[in-house]
Amino acid sequence: MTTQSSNTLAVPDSTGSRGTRIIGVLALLSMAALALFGLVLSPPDASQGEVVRILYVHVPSATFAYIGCFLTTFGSAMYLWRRSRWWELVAYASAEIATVFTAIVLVTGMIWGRPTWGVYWVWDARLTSTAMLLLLLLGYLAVRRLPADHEVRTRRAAIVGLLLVPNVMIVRQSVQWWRTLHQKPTLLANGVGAKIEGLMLFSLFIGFIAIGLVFTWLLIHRFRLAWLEDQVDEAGLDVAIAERRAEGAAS
Amino acid sequence: MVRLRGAVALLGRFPALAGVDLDVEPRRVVLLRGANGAGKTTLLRTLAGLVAVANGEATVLGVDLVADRKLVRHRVGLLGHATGLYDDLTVGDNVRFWGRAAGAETDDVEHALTRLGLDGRLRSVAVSRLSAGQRRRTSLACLIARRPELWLLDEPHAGLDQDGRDLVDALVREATAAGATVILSSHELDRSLQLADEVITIAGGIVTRDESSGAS
Amino acid sequence: MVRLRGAVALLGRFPALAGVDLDVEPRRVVLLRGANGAGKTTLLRTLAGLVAVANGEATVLGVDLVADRKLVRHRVGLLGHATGLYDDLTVGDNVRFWGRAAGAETDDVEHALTRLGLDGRLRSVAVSRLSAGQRRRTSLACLIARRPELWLLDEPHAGLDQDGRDLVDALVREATAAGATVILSSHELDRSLQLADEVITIAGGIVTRDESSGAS
Amino acid sequence: MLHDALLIAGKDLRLELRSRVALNQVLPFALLVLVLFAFALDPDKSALTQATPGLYWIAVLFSALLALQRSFAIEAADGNRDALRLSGLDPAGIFVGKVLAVSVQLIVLEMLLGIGVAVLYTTRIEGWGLLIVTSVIATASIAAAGTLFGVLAAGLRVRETLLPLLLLPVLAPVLIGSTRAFEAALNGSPSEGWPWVGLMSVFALLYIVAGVLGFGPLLEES
Amino acid sequence: MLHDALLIAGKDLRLELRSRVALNQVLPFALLVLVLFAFALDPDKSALTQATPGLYWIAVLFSALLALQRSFAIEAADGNRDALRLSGLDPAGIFVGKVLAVSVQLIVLEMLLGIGVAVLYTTRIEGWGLLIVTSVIATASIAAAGTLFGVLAAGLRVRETLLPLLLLPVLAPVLIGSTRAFEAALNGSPSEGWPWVGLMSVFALLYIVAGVLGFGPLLEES
Ligand code: HEM
Ligand SMILES: Nc1ncnc2c1ncn2[C@@H]1O[C@H](COP(=O)(O)OP(=O)(O)OP(=O)(O)O)[C@@H](O)[C@H]1O
Ligand SMILES: Nc1ncnc2c1ncn2[C@@H]1O[C@H](COP(=O)(O)OP(=O)(O)OP(=O)(O)O)[C@@H](O)[C@H]1O
Ligand SMILES: [Mg+2]
Ligand SMILES: [Mg+2]
Repeated sequence: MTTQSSNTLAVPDSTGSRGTRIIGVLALLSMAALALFGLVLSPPDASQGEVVRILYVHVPSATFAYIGCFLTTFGSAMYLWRRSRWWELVAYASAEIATVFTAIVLVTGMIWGRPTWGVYWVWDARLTSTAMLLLLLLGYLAVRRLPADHEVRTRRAAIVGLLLVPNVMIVRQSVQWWRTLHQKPTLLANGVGAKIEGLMLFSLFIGFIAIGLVFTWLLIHRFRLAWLEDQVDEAGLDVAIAERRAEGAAS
Repeated sequence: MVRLRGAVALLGRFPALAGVDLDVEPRRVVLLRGANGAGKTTLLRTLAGLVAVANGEATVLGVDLVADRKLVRHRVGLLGHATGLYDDLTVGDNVRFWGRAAGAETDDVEHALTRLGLDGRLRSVAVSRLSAGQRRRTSLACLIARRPELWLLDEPHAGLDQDGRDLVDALVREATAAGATVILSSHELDRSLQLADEVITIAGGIVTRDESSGAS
Repeated sequence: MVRLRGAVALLGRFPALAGVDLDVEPRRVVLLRGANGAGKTTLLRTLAGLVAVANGEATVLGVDLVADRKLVRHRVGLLGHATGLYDDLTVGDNVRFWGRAAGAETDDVEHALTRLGLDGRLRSVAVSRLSAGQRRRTSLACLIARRPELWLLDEPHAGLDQDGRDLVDALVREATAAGATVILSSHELDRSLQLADEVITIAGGIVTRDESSGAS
Repeated sequence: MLHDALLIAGKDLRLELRSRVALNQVLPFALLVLVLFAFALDPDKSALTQATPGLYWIAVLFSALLALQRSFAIEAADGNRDALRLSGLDPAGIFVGKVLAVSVQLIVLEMLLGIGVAVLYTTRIEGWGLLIVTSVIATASIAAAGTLFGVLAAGLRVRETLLPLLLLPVLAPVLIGSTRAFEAALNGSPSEGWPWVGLMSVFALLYIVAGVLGFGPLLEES
Repeated sequence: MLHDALLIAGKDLRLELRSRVALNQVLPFALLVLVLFAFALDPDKSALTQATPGLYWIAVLFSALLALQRSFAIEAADGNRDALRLSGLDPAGIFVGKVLAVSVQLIVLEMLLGIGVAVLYTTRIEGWGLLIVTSVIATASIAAAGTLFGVLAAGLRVRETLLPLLLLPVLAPVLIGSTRAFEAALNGSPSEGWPWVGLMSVFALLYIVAGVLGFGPLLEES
C-alpha cells in the first residue's frame, strides 16, 4: 500500500511524545491559571454576577468546536483530492473532538442560561444552530463508524465531512434569519450590554489559551491513536499478504 | 488484452489477490480454476475495473487499471454471482434497460432475448418470479446485448440446465470467433476444460499453475 | 417417507407443480432433474412444508401436508438457492444460531463447522464477506447441525469446489447410512447420477420420467 | 417458547452490539425530530412548551419506526423467511423475542430522549410513577404492534414504505394515551392519567395476544 | 448525460407505475402524519391553524424521506451497484435521473397534500406565485440532497436508519425557508417570503452541484 502522507509529524510509536507532554503540561498550567483568574481574580459581572465566569469556558469552546469542524471539512477535502490517509485521520479525530466541544458549549450554555434566562433552553438562533451542528457531527461520526469496510466508511464519511462546513453555514444563516435571542456576536457587549474589560477580558484570553491547548492535546492524541491503529492494520497487511500467498503455495 | 504483474487487490483489508501475474492473448478462452475463496471472483471483478488494484501493474484492453479503472468498464461484460436485475421489472424491461444503458440498439436487445429463450411467456414475467436458472439467463441476456470485447464469466454454467450449458458454450465460441476474449471461472471442469484454450489455477490469491497449452 | 398424488402447488397464480406423483422409500437418494423452470425448487419447497399443496395428496415423513404442513418442517433440512444467513453475524454465530434454533447441541454445531472446514479463520468472518462457495458451505453446515430426517438439497454441488463436491457426496452417503432420506435436484448429471438411487425427471410441473432403478 | 424468545432477542441484541445502529443512528435521529419540530412550530407562540408531551411521544414514535425498520432489515436476507419457518422456532417465541429486543432499545432511547426534552423544552418533571408506568406500557404497545406489522411488511420489497403506513394509524391511540398521561403527570394531577394507562394496557395486551397468535400465520405468507 | 438521466428517470417512473408505491403508500402516509399532528398537538385549533405551513412541510419532509427510501430500495438488489458501475451510464446522469423521478413524485404529492391541508385545517390559499415557486425549489432541494445522501447510504445494510439521520439536519434550512415563505404567502405579504426562496435556491444549487460531482465517487465505494 502506498500511503502518501503530507507527513509533518513523524510516525509516532505511542500517542505520547515530548511535544505532547509539553503541551499537556502547558494545558494543565493554563487551566490552573484559568481557574485562578476566572474563578478568583476576575470580578463578578455587574449585571450577571458570578455566573459570567462560565463565559471563560463557553466562548473558547465554541471557537474550537468551529475550528474542529473546519479541520474536518478541510481534511475530508484533502483526502478526497489527494487520497491522503493522514488528512482523513485528521478529519476523523477533529470531528470527534469537535463533537465533544460542541457538547461542552451546549452544556455550559445551558447551565448559564438557567440563571440568566430562567430556562435551560430557548429556541434562539445560535442555540438551535449549535444543536444542529452537534447533529451534523453525529451524522458524520455515524458514517465514519459504520459497520462496513474501512475504505467504504472513510470515503463516504469524507463526503459528509466535505459538506459539513457549508451545511453549518447554511443552517446558521437560516436560523439567524429565523430568530435571534442570543448574545450578539461581539466580544464587547455582554448580557445586558456591559463591556468586557480589564481582568475579565484577560481571563477570557487565558480561557482561549487553555481551551486551545486542551483541544490541541486531545486532537494530537486522538489522531495518533487512529494513526497507530492504521499502522497496525497496515503492518498486518504485509503479514496478511504473506499468509495468503503461503496458503496458495501450500496447495 | 490482459496483463497483470504482481496485482494485489484488497477486499476491506483482506488481500483477496496477493500478487497475480496473468497474460491473456486476444480471442482466447481462459479458464480460472481454484478452491472456494481462492480469489476467482475477485480477479474477474478486478479485470472488470470494479476492484481497485492496490499494488502491481494491471492493463486490460489497453487501459491501465491503476491509473483509471473506470475506462475499461463499458467495454467488458461481467456475469457475476449476483445479477443486479430489478426484481419488479419484467425480464424484457430489464434487458432493455441494461442494454440501452450500455448503448445497445433495440435489435441487440431482441436478439439477446431470443437467443436466451426469453422471448416467450417469460419476457413479461417480473424477475422476482423467475427460477434460479431463468434469472441467470436474464443476466446473460443483459451481457450479450452489450456486445462486450472482454467477457468475464463467473461460473457461467451454474444453475443452468443442459440446454443452457450448451448455449453458454456456443455463445463463448461465437464470441471468440467474433473477436472477443473470454475469461471464465468454473468448478465444472469437464465442460469448461473442453471449452478453454488455457487453464489457470488460482489458490490463496495467487496463480499457482499456468497451462497455456490448454487441456482440450 | 414421501408420497405425492396429483400434487398441485401454486406460486402466485402460476401452477409451478401441476400434478406430481412421487414415491420415495426411506434411505434412498433421489435425483430430480429437469430444465430451468421445470419446478424442481418448488417441489423441494413443497416437500419441506413451505409451499401449500393446493390440490392432490401429499404425505412426507408421515405428516399429511394438506392437513398441516408445519409439522414436517423441523424434521427436514433444506439447502436452497438462497441461504437465509444473517449477513452481519459471523459464520460461527450463524451456524450456532440456526443450529440451536433447531435444538442442536453445541457438539453438533462444532462438528458441522469442522466438517465443512469452517472452523479456522472463517469461523469469525462475517457472512457478508464470504465468497459464494464459502457461503454455501455455511448454509450446509447449518443443515447438518440440524440432523434432519429428510435432506432436501437444491443443487447442492453448485458453487462448491472439487473438495466441496466430494464432501457433499460423502455427507449424502453418511446421511443415508444413518437412516436419513435424501432428495436432491441438480443440473450436474455426471456427479449426481452416480450418487442417486433413483432419477426423476420433471418438466412443466409434472413428473415425466421415473427411473426407480437408478442410473449408477 | 421462552427459550426461543431469548435466542431471538439475544441474536438481535448481539447484532446491535456489533453494529451500534440504535446508538449511533436511531438515538441522534430522535433528538433530531425534537429539534425539527421547534423549527416547524414557532417556538414563541408557547405552542411548543404546551405540546411537550405530544412532541416527546411523536419523537419516540418516529424513532421506534426506525428501530423497527432496522429490526426487520436484519431479517431481510434472501431466504430468511424460509429459514425461520423451517427452524422449528415457535412463532410466538420469535414474536416475543423481537418485541423484547426492540423494547430494550426503546426504553434506553426514551430515557435519554426524556432528558433531552426536559432540558430543551424546560419541563419540570413530576409524577415519576405515572411517567414510568406509562413509558413501559407504551413501549410494550409500540414494540408489539410494530413487530406484528413488521413481519407483515417484511419480505415484501416495499417494506420501508409500508410499515410506517400500517403502523402509525394503529399507534395513534397509544400516542394520544401516553401524551395525555404525561400531561397529567406533569400537571401534578396523576389521577387523570391513570385511566389512559388503563386504556393503553388493554391495547398492549391486545397486540401482544394478537402477535403471539398471529405471528405464525403472518410468517406463513411468503 | 441527458439520455442517461431520462433512461434512469424512465425506469424509476415505470417501476412506480407498476408498483404504485408512491400513490398507495407514501401519499396516505403524508395525510396520516398530518392527522397525527392534529392528535398530538391539542386540537385547540388556534395553535394548529397557525402552524399549518410548518406542519405541511414537516409532512412533506417525512413523506419525501419515504419516497427516497423507496427510490433506493429499488437499487438495493444484490449486485446492482456493480451493474450500475459497469453500465457505462454517466454517474451525473444517474443522479439527475433519480432526482427527476423523485421530484415528479414529490410534486404530485405536494399538490394532493396541499388540498388535504387546506381542507383539514381550513386554510385559505393566497399568494399562488410564491407558493408555487417555493414548492418547486424546495422540492428540488429535497430531491437533490436526498439523492446524494441516498446513494451515500445505499449498499449498506443500515440504509433505512442512516438516511434520515443524515438528511434531516441538512434539510432543516429548507424546512424553515419553505415554512416561512408559505406563511408569508398566506399572510398576504409575499415580499417577506422571497428572501427565503433565495436562500433555498442557494441550497438547491449547492446540492445539485455536489450531486453531479459527488455521485460518481460515491458510486465507486462498494
Ligand atoms: C445552550 C445554550 C447556549 C449555546 C448552545 C450557546 C452557544 C454559543 C456559541 C456557539 C457561541 C459562539 C458564537 C460564535 O462565535 O458565533 C457562543 C458565544 C457566546 N455566548 Fe453562548 N450559548 C448558550 C448560552 C449562552 C448564555 C446563557 C449566555 C449568556 C447570557 C451566552 C453568552 C455568550 C457570549 C457572551 C458569547 C460570545 C459572543 C461572541 O462574541 O461571539 N451563551 N454561544
Ligand atoms: N471484506 C472482506 N474481508 C475479509 N475477507 C474478505 C472480504 N471479502 C472477501 N473476503 C475473502 O476473500 C476471499 C476471496 O473470495 P472470492 O469471492 O474471490 O473467491 P472465489 O475464488 O470466487 O470463491 P468461490 O469459488 O467460492 O466463488 C474469500 O476467502 C473471502 O472470504
Ligand atoms: N409468483 C410467480 N408467478 C408466476 N410464475 C412463477 C412465480 N414464481 C415462480 N414462477 C414460475 O414457476 C416456475 C417454477 O420454478 P422453480 O424455481 O420451481 O424451477 P426450477 O426447476 O427450480 O428451475 P431452476 O433449474 O432454474 O432452478 C418457473 O417457471 C417460474 O417462472
Ligand atoms: Mg466466486
Ligand atoms: Mg431451482
